[in-house]
Amino acid sequence: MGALYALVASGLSLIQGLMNIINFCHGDLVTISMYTSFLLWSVFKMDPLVSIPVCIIVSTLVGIATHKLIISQVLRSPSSFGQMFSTYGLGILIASTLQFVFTPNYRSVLNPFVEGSISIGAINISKPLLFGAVGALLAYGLCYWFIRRTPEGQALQATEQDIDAAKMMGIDTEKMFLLGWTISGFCVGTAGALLTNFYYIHPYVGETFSNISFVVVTLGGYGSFEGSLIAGLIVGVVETISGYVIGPQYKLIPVYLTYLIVLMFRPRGLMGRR
Amino acid sequence: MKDNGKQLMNDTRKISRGMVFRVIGGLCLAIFLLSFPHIFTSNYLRNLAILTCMWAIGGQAWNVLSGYGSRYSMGHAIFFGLGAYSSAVLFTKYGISPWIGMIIGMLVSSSISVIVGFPTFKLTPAYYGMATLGFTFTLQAVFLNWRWVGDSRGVFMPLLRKSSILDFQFANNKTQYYYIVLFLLVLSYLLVYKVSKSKLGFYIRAMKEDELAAQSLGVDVMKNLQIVGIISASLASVAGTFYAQYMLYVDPMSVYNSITSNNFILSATLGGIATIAGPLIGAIIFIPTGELIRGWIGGSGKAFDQMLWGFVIILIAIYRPSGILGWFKEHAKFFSGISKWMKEPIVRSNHDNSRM
Amino acid sequence: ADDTVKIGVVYPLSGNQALTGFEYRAGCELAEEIINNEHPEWAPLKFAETAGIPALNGKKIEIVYGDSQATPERGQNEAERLITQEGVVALIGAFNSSVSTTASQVAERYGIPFICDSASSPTLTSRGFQYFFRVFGNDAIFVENLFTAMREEADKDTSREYKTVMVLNENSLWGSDVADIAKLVAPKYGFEVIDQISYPSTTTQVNSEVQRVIAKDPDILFQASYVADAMLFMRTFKEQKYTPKMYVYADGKPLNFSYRETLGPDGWWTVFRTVYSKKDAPFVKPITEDYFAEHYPDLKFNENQGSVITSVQVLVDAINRAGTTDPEKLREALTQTDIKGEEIILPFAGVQFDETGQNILARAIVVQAQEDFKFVNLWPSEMKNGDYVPYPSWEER
Amino acid sequence: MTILECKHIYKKFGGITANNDVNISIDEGEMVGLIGPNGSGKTTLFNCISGVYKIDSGEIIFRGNAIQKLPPHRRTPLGIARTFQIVRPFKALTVLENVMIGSLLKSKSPLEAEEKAREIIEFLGMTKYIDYTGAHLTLAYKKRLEIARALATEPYILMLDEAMAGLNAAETKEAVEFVRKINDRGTSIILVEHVMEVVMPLSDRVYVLENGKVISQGLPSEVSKDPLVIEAYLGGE
Amino acid sequence: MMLLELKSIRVQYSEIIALHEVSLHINEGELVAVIGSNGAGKSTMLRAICGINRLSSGEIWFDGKKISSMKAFKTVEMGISHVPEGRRLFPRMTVYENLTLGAWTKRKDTIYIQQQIEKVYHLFPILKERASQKAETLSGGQAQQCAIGRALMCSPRMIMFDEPSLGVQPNIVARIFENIQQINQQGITVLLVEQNVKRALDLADRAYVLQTGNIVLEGTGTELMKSVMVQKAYLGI
Ligand SMILES: Nc1ncnc2c1ncn2[C@@H]1O[C@H](COP(=O)(O)OP(=O)(O)OP(=O)(O)O)[C@@H](O)[C@H]1O
Ligand SMILES: Nc1ncnc2c1ncn2[C@@H]1O[C@H](COP(=O)(O)OP(=O)(O)OP(=O)(O)O)[C@@H](O)[C@H]1O
Ligand SMILES: CC(C)C[C@H](N)C(=O)O
Ligand SMILES: [Mg+2]
Ligand SMILES: [Mg+2]
Repeated sequence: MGALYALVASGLSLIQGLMNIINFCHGDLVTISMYTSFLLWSVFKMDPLVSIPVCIIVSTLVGIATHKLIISQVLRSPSSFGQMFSTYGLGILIASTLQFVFTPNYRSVLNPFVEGSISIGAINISKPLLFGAVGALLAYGLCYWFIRRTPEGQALQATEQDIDAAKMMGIDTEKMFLLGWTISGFCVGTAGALLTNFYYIHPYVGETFSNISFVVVTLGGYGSFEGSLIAGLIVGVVETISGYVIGPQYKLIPVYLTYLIVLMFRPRGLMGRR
Repeated sequence: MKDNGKQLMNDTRKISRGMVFRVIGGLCLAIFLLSFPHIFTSNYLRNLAILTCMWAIGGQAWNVLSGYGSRYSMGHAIFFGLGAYSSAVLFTKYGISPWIGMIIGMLVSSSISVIVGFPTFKLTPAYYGMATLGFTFTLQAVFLNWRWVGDSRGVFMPLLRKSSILDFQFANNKTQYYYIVLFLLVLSYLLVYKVSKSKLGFYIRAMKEDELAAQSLGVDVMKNLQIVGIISASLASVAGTFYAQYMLYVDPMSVYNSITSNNFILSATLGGIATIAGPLIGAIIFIPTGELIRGWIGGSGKAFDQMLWGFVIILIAIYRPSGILGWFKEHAKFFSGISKWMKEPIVRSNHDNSRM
Repeated sequence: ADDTVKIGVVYPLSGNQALTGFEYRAGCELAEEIINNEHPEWAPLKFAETAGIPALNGKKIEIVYGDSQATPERGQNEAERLITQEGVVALIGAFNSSVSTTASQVAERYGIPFICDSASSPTLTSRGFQYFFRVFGNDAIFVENLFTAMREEADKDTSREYKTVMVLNENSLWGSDVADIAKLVAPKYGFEVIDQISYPSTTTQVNSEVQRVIAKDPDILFQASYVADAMLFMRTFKEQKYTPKMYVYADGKPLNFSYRETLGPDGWWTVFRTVYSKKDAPFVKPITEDYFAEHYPDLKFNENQGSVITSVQVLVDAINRAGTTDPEKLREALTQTDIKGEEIILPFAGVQFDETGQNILARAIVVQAQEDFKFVNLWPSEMKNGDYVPYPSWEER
Repeated sequence: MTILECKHIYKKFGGITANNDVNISIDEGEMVGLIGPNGSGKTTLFNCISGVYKIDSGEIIFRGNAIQKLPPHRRTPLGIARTFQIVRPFKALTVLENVMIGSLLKSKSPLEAEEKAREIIEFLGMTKYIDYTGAHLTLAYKKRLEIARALATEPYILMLDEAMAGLNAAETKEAVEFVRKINDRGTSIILVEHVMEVVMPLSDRVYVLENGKVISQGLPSEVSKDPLVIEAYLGGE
Repeated sequence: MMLLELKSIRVQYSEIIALHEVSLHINEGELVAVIGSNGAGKSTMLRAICGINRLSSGEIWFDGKKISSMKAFKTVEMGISHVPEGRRLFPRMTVYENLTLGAWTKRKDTIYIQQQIEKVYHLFPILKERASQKAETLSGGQAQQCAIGRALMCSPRMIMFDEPSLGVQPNIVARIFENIQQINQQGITVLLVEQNVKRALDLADRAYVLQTGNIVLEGTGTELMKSVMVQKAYLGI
């Protein structure tokens, strides 16, 4: 779970850093991806694992459309509130449209390819969760490699740091924004499809992930890609461990407590920058 | 020198004309607000007006810290909730008047504000935003499990059959609730107005632009941020107290959530951040629109209303990103009188630069 | 002047509980059909044969919807709107106990009857309200019913021993209330509550909760969950290959369409309570299977429709007796409600309110979901139509 | 009388020693030039004096008190003001408001501060731009605004970090004039500039930094002949 | 051959008109200087040429193509490089990364990039020393050198310098000007905006004088140097 948190949060972190906004509709992109996966399953009996690429494409397209139709319109204005405002509205729009199209029923994929659990000694590990974790880590690794090790990744960072200067380098910043949304769509799409394996789907499920992502992004350090991974894992682990140790009803409290303590001593987050 | 004199004269003339508009505008608004419950006798409209005022207070609370000031809060629900809970718990458990509860709520909120602010104020605004958002969920988790404050069940306040200012309850009479919330509204707006014109007001606006530069001019950034934080938290807490006493019920899920915070943010940004009238104007448009859309086409279970609402928000964001007041400012020629009144007197620039 | 009698309802029609609101909405439409049109084939369901309200010369009812989005503030606001703008004569609702709290308080202030068809928190009737009437049972009644049934079945099943109970509840108002009551009444029925876990219903993983259950290994798992989390639990239990000796839901989870679709066989053999069950009454099949299935292919008739229909009937009955929609007279008439069990679709013994406004004839039916979601009534004895099957382990299925 | 004295200032950034045992002192009413190659630690020294950086060791004595432990906002009220090499105007505030932020420090009310600010703005010849927001000024005026703001805090000592860069010769002349006027009013000034035409005529004394060390000091005429300085900084012209 | 031509361009910042009607041209291989006082609109002009600022009217032609409606990155691909006012380095990237990004248009050619970086290091040795330092911690002059280096990375056809000597130590200023000349001699067209008017005019083949958004004077460097108006307004003679 932690790895999935990390994946979702990395996408968020990237977009937020790049656009310098707080993105309220990130969770809803996860929802869209989950519905895509569900739709493919219910119409073509396509397994969620198989539908990962489609989910990526869909969430990327939605991200790009968001950028083209809305964000780039709003970017022109001097105030970044407009951007946040629009992502907030978009979140509502997406969720309610999904409710309209799919009804508010809880959906889930039946009999997916990975199901059940494997036992190692006395411990039963849920296969979908395991798959989710491995898949998320792989996807994360791919993104990481792209951002840190390729010229395009460098250009992406450059755009984030000084957009005008990036233009003067001959970087097509508009493309970079689209690239950012694509990577974010990649993260979200993968996460959504992996989640569908074991999690239920309904129009408002994104909110849960959105909230956790915000916590993870802050914990990891705003704008730090590596931080998101570590923080995501920490949140997942702390949540599970404290569930065992001090009782499940309180499991979120240690998560937030960790978060607050980190904030006290490393206010910039684990790997945050200024 | 000569030039200068002429300009000064010009200025005074402009101001005095602005003053006339201000006075007239202010009077009109005052008369309208005061007579609202008598013009609109429908209790539903009054109810909307009351809620609008409540959110407007919250919006203003957010505006002080995040509009004028530089820390973008995404979790003002924290203070709203603390205000609501303080008065509710004290009233039901110990019969303490909600008015005292309100003050205690302000104190509690202020202390939390200081505690949250201590590590995060040092950092960039985004951190504060994320921290407050995280803290909202923390408080939600804590209150859900805290028996003494009613855990997930929330706090039920007794429905008293007779009106009493002391108990903050008015049997079946919206008018009194309205005047109370209006009173609180006016009070909070006066406070913010004062602040915006004071030394503190100048300092926070400067800090918003550049903290290091402000520091080099002798501004104690931390102290000023903490003070603004306290003011902001207290105001949000007042809105929370009103909420609790008006609903007579508080529960963690509905106060400590991001919807509450977002209502503040949206009211203020829609109206125009860092303006006095902004949050009120934003709330006047934002809150009733949401309710009316739901009232008209909601209830189908098909979420049409929500779709429309989301759409409206996006349109507003695209076409009026600088807020309603920003739009007025852009068209300042037509509205010179009105916008004079809306702007702070000292800012005479026509350039809107509301980047955060 | 108006040619209809308006009735306001408040449900979560959007937001993450919209599904439930949706089900209630279907119930409302059905109720309108029953009251407003002649359906002699549905007799003796009250008001089915007649069109409109007899005492008001066949005046028809019109249901006006309010969307609470499951938040108390919106609920309050919608109640306000329905009463003052729409001029409804009474309110029905509001599923969530928290929303019912604020909405009913608005009604109380205006002196408009509030008929509670779905919220089950006992607190609601303890507030001394005069216009609050709960047709539905409350959790105290339901939990007692469940435990009575559990005791009976436990005694009958000599193959296993049932002693310990573990309570698993979502931590909002409803779940917490159920858990508290369960802990209170368990000893009375000879059960020992060994542990209680509460969790937020929006949780994304329940592994630690499940581990804890496995560690305690109770005989009976007593669970109060919403739909999504209930499904999550069942899946996780399956992954961990764990089964208790008896699996009990504090409400009607297996009746939920999504639940059945999603879990399929994994959801069988659980015991739950409902206030709706296929009664032997003659109108049940025509309404629930023929009519409902035709009009709402997406839904399955369940207690939600049942309780809203009954609530509308109760209200119309009161209007009919009062001969007017004057709120005070209506209240008066409501207090004297006395509807027989066979006139309503819910399997209650009837409807009669005590001085707090609680329907004293409300009760639950305890049911087991057996193979293919065949629902077998276990309790009360006069409705019993099958035997309890001990909860099989995953390997045995 | 000595107004500011820096004793053995050390400041390190990772492996780079930006200030390495720097000793300088400024008398009341004196104008001191501070020159040195790029990266020799001039700005760093300003940051140490104004408190933006905590020094690693050493002592900063201002009017008889050691101030190295005070945070920056506590130093300004004592009478230390500075400008930033990379300008930092309050972009959304007008020139007047920008300056008022400075003048509020020693004023009781915003009104009084406004008056003082207007005076300073006029003194620096920026009245024309009084309603411009900080973002809309050109670089040179942004720099002048920095001076105005700093001056508004009524300092004993003013540290100018390349406040006159980016001006053409004619404008430089004008700027030199008002810097001299400021100095004539009794304010001590430390001046960092790379333009010798500015530093040399203005300064009473000059310090030269290289690699964080003071390599030369004295009268402008002496320093500009110092072979060390020519080698490291001025170049053979 | 005419490489760049501005045809009565007008540029506005909302209501402020920064350039009224500016026309000028630069021939292939020329070194053209633009001088003007503060706020004349020099930087705005450069930004308009490379497509960062949009025109409200007029046209810009480069190498026979109309570029005035092109996106900024396209102009770079066509061979226009820009050393912007205020350096505009990528603050959280190292010097090395900044330089690599300068060669973005040639990102496929790693060998070329390495060669080019070596050249830049040779020109500005300090950059080699600080290759892995984050740009935001460079001193003012170091940053300026890095910015120039970055602009050289893409072997442009025309390079525009916006006050390259600003904040740079005198001996390096000399080197920078030498370098500009060298660059120009290699056949690269240069458009130079400089406040160091004397030096600029010395260097320039031709020069323009920009005053409050209008070109008021044009001529060869020596011609302008002799102009009374230039002497008075810009040389302070
Ligand atoms: N925050 C920092 N982290 C690391 N190194 C730094 C930092 N600030 C400055 N430096 C380094 O310290 C040295 C001194 O820098 P400083 O800015 O004081 O130079 P300067 O004398 O002002 O130069 P210039 O004339 O170019 O402005 C430089 O080598 C610079 O790279
Ligand atoms: N971002 C901006 N927004 C609004 N106005 C601007 C902006 N940038 C510059 N201006 C205005 O445009 C005009 C020209 O500015 P520009 O920076 O081009 O001048 P410049 O000749 O480069 O001056 P300097 O020598 O100071 O660099 C000035 O009046 C300035 O106030
Ligand atoms: C699941 C339901 C029985 C919940 C219940 N109606 C409530 O009080 O919220
Ligand atoms: Mg420097
Ligand atoms: Mg310039």
